[in-house]
Amino acid sequence: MRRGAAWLVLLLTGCNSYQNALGGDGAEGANFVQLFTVFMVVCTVMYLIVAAALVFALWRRRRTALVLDDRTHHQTSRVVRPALAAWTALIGTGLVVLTIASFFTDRTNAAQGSKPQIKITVTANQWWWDVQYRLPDVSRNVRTANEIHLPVGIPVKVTLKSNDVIHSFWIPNLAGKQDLIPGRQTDAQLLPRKVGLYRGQCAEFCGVQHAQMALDVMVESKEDFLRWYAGQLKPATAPANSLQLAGYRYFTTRECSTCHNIGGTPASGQVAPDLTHFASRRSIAAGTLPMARGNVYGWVADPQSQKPGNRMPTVGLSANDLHALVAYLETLK
Amino acid sequence: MNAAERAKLPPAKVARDGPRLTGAKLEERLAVTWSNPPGFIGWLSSVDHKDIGRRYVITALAFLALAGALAIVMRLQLSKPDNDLIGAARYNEIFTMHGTTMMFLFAVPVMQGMQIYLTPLMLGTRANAFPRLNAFSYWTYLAGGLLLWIAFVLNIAPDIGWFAYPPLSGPQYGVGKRADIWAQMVTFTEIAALAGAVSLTATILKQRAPGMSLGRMPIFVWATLVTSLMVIFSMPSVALASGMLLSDRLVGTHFYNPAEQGDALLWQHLFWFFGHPEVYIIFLPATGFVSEIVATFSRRTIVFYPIVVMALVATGILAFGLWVHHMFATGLPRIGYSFYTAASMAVSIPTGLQIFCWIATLWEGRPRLQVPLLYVIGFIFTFVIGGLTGVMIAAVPLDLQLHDTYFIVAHFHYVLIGGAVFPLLGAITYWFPKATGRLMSERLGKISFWMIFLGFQLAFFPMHIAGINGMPRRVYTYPAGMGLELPNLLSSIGSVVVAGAVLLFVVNLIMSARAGRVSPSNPWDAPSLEWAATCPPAKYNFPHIPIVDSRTPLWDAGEKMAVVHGLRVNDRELLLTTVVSATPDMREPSAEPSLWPFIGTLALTVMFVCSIFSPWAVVFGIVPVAVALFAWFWPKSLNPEREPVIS
Amino acid sequence: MTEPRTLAPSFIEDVSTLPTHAFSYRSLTWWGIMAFMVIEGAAFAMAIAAYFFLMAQEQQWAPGPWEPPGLIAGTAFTLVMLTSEIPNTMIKKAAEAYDVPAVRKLLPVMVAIGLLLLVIRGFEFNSLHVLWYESAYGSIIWALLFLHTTHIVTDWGDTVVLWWLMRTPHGEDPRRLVDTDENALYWRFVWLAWLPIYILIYWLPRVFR
Amino acid sequence: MSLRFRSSIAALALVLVLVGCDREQRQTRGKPLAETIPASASPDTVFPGDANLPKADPRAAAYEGNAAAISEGQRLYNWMNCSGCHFHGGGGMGVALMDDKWRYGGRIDQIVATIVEGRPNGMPSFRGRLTGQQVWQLAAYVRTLSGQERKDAVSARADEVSNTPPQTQTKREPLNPADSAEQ
Repeated sequence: MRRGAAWLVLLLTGCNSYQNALGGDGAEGANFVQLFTVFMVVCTVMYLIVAAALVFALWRRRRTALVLDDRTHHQTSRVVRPALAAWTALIGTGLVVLTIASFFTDRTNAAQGSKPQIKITVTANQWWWDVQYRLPDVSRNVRTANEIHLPVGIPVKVTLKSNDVIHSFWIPNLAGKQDLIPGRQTDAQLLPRKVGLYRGQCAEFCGVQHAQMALDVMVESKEDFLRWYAGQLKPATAPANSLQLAGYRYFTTRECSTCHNIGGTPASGQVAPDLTHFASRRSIAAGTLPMARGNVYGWVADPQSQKPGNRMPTVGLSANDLHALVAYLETLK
Repeated sequence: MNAAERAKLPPAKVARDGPRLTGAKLEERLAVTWSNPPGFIGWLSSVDHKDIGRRYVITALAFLALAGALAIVMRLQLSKPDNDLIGAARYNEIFTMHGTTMMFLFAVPVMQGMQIYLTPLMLGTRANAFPRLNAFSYWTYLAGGLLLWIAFVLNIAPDIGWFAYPPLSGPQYGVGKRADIWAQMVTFTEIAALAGAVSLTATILKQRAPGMSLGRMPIFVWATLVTSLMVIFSMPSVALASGMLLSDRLVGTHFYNPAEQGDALLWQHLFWFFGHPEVYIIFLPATGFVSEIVATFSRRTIVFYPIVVMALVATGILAFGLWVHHMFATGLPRIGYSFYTAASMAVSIPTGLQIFCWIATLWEGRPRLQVPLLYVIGFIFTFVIGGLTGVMIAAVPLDLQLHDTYFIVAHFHYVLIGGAVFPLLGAITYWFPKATGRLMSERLGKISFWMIFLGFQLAFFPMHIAGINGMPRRVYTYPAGMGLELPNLLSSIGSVVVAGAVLLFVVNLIMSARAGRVSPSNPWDAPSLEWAATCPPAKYNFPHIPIVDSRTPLWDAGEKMAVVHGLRVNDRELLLTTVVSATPDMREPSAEPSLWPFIGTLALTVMFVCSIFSPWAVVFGIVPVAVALFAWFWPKSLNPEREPVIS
Repeated sequence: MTEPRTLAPSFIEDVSTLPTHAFSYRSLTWWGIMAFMVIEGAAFAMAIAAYFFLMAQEQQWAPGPWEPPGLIAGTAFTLVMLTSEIPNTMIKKAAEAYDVPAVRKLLPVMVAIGLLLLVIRGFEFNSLHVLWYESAYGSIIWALLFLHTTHIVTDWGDTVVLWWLMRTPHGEDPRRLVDTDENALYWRFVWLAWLPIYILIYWLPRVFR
Repeated sequence: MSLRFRSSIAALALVLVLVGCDREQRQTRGKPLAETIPASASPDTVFPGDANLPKADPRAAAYEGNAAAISEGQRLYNWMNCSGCHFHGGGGMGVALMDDKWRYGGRIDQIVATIVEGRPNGMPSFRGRLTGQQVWQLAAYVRTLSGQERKDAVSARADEVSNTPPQTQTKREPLNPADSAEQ
């Protein structure tokens, strides 16, 4: 009773659409919703049976004598034995049904990734995601960070790797999670069914900033996806005014380029997120902040106050350098 | 006369010319024989299972309070999105401390403490087997707990989560000595648990009252036997795993280094091979409490005793075949998962049968709704939810979504608090008069029961929803607008209610211990042997060892209690019986109080703490440990006294 | 709440004629020793499982540049261990026959054998042809050997103290003969546990090369 | 209870205070010290074997023997591809860092100067490419390669192919005479 009411109230008031296991916006996610419903029904029935039996057992003799009857405390009435048989049969049947349902759902999930049309490698780092689209033609590979674009209705194979510790790749709306384990390679299959914006998040504790290791997932129509992909293939926008130029100079010659790469410029660091199309993304620092001028200022000026312990040092930029850098970064659409 | 000649004599001819004692005179002599040495040294030397058990329970409750306080801090941090009450690093330390303390320093030890206290009383014996080992078990546990909490105070607490997955806990990413402190704490507590389990197993197999065949043992004792065997089989696994982690961190071995063909998953296999049984090591004693309480408060024997016992044994065995269900997301071969899904679901059969037997017992009996039974009812209502969510996450497709989210956090709190802490609180209320001679206040007991029961639902039910709404576990903050605000706020409010209820329970404990109603020796009219002893029990437990001929000796005893006579009174002599049928077999002296177990623990502590810093500490540190152990085992001086006997 | 039933004792059985010591499973300490053997056996079993787990990570075993361990020291150790069962059995039999002088004579033999084994063990570590920090293979080989060495050391220490104890008047106490009996039992566990480890350390790296 | 409790606290506290708990303090923002490059340590003041050393830099204390700083340094050592030339301290194209020969001084501030300024025959300058804090962290790690740092602050190994003995076991190499004179 309390259980059901709580479910209702909380599900209705507390539902979000873009990071929700009951979203069911991908093939595996939808299978989850179905199987979860089956389990919920069976489990609720079982729970109600137990609760009713307990209440009835307590209520049955609540007013009878309070003195121990020495003669009867070993005897068992006739209904108990059949009840035990029925109960055992019920649990047994329930479990067999659930096991079979689970097994076939798992088989369906496994089969659905057999013919992927897009291959992506996602490499986890403390605490961001490196995303690389792999094509047979290597020159058309695209590298981005903390953001995945997917065309709707097309099966995708995601190869998962880790550069440091164990992480877990989880986009609840689309599919279940899969760990990224250093020294091992794991796979996830995604088949998005609905256009929309979803959010993924690291689900295995991976160190101090585990909480802020998110991933934006855009499921788009095929045309939108191809347009985005074409945009990503282009090198970075060249600086257009002197302020942007100053930012470009600072970026490519100073601390930034030691770690970051910007395609088409001398900045070629490989250990931090690729920033070639930085300004086109939805968020900064693996979902820590939404993409906005103020946030870019805050992040570049002092990343350690925004996401304490992350790997980007606070450089101590002068005001001029900061203005210039932000101006340049904002051009990287 | 040398040993060979003496042994060839028929035993009955051994000279006995002591006085035959009975009544008050006997009790006086026994009290002298079984008392501790005076003063603080005597306190440290105690090997009395009741002292050890009580210390275990009180220490574990203190750790519960500490870890509970950390839980409140975490709930405050999570009560609203983007909160900055405590920072990320501190939060990670706190959840690690909370989980580690609850699992290793509260749940397992508190159950073992209850078992150590109750088992010899339930079996009708005067002490447990290997009492010094038992004392050593407690000191080692205390040392492990202090190590962890002193580290926390000194700001070098572990921050790697309670299951410490490498590489995060390995040499490169587990910076400093934090992970080493965690791993050494595990070593301490696991030595303590193993020592306690060995003692309990031998006690149960060899020291039962005459006539208490295996089929007549109280169900709690069965649960204790199964649990102790599970400890014996599972703990070596985590000992090995944490030993390998320490050596990776200290001397650069490569067990968990993939670059040198080690494997991070090796840890997960070894850890969960221990970690899953550990859950049942916590849960099975709780089902033992439930069976005892249900029988007493329904005033009838448990319905289908053999089924309940078989269920305990089956759960104990199945528990070793489930560990992979903690690793469904690691990408192991999919086909193997089906086996673990089936095995995990199969565990619900013995548990379901136990629940049936309890409800059937209530149905057959005449339930008295006193506080211990209220906790049992709360347990069934709560635990079954946890059990059913457990069935859900046994299914691979469901687990891949729900694993490592707040759904799991909700699940294991339903199982561990609903399934183990509720029965524990009931059991404490139930056996409190046995330990103190006074009854706990029924009124305060009822208030705290309702607060904890309702507060618990408020705190943990919304976590299911938070998990489904995409909240991973172990996050120190979450963004607004994801549907997480309300569930988290409710959880935080609920956690404060639970904390208040636990506080009220402790107040009740303290007030009742001082000024509660004085208890008769069998206040609940219970059937098992511990209630044949006085409240609180004398140091020697029973003036005469009882003879048993049913599962409910006190209900069936009639006017007189059948007992044996002929045990020594000037020596701590125990009656050993045969393993299956419990026929009297031998008399053996039990160990005297000794300071050496305590000194042994001190030596061990020095060795373990120093071995965090240098491998040579193992080599040099073992010497004082060995000296302490040999002094501990050295027999007391030969006793030329004649043999006075009881009765 | 019923009144406490005061149960007066009714004396049914006299246990004063029961023995105060017995060998094997009748003894309480025997159960303790068995439990510890199970604990240590489980630890060995897990270490062996870890060995096979790590072995599965490699193409060949012993991997890479490492030669399999040299056979001489390990085989000598195994032979001495197997031989040690002769005096061990003699001690066990003597203890069960209450033959204290024989036990006093034989225990130093076991002490000497233990010492010899520890010396050979030193050479074994030297003949592994791999160091523990060189690869996971080296780590697990060293771990197995180290784990087993701790058992040799503890049982040797135990035997030394037992020898000392048996030379005192305590040796006349039949309960100490039970201790001797159980010490001999434990030694059987130590050498039985060694046999699979010997094969894992010295032979599998040759077979799967 | 109280005595036992107090004595264990005292014993443990002693051990832990001796190793220094601030040794694990994470400084994420390089405060409160100003993170600039030591002015005194420009190339013309440091000569091979020169006894004319400047005073030790006060910032050294915040990094030497600090587990968090050394760990960050270890990561940067790989990120900056130091191992490309120096390998894991054994040397190759670049000089060996595991031995006792320090051409430009083995004190932490001297190593900082070397990293910042670069040195002839191939060692590039990282001035402006790393923040001051990063350089100090890197230098703290470099010192562990020859066993200069306290063993309880270093990690035995990294999660990588290793052909050197564990760093917790590295023998402490003496610094060259000029430096030892200073100490």
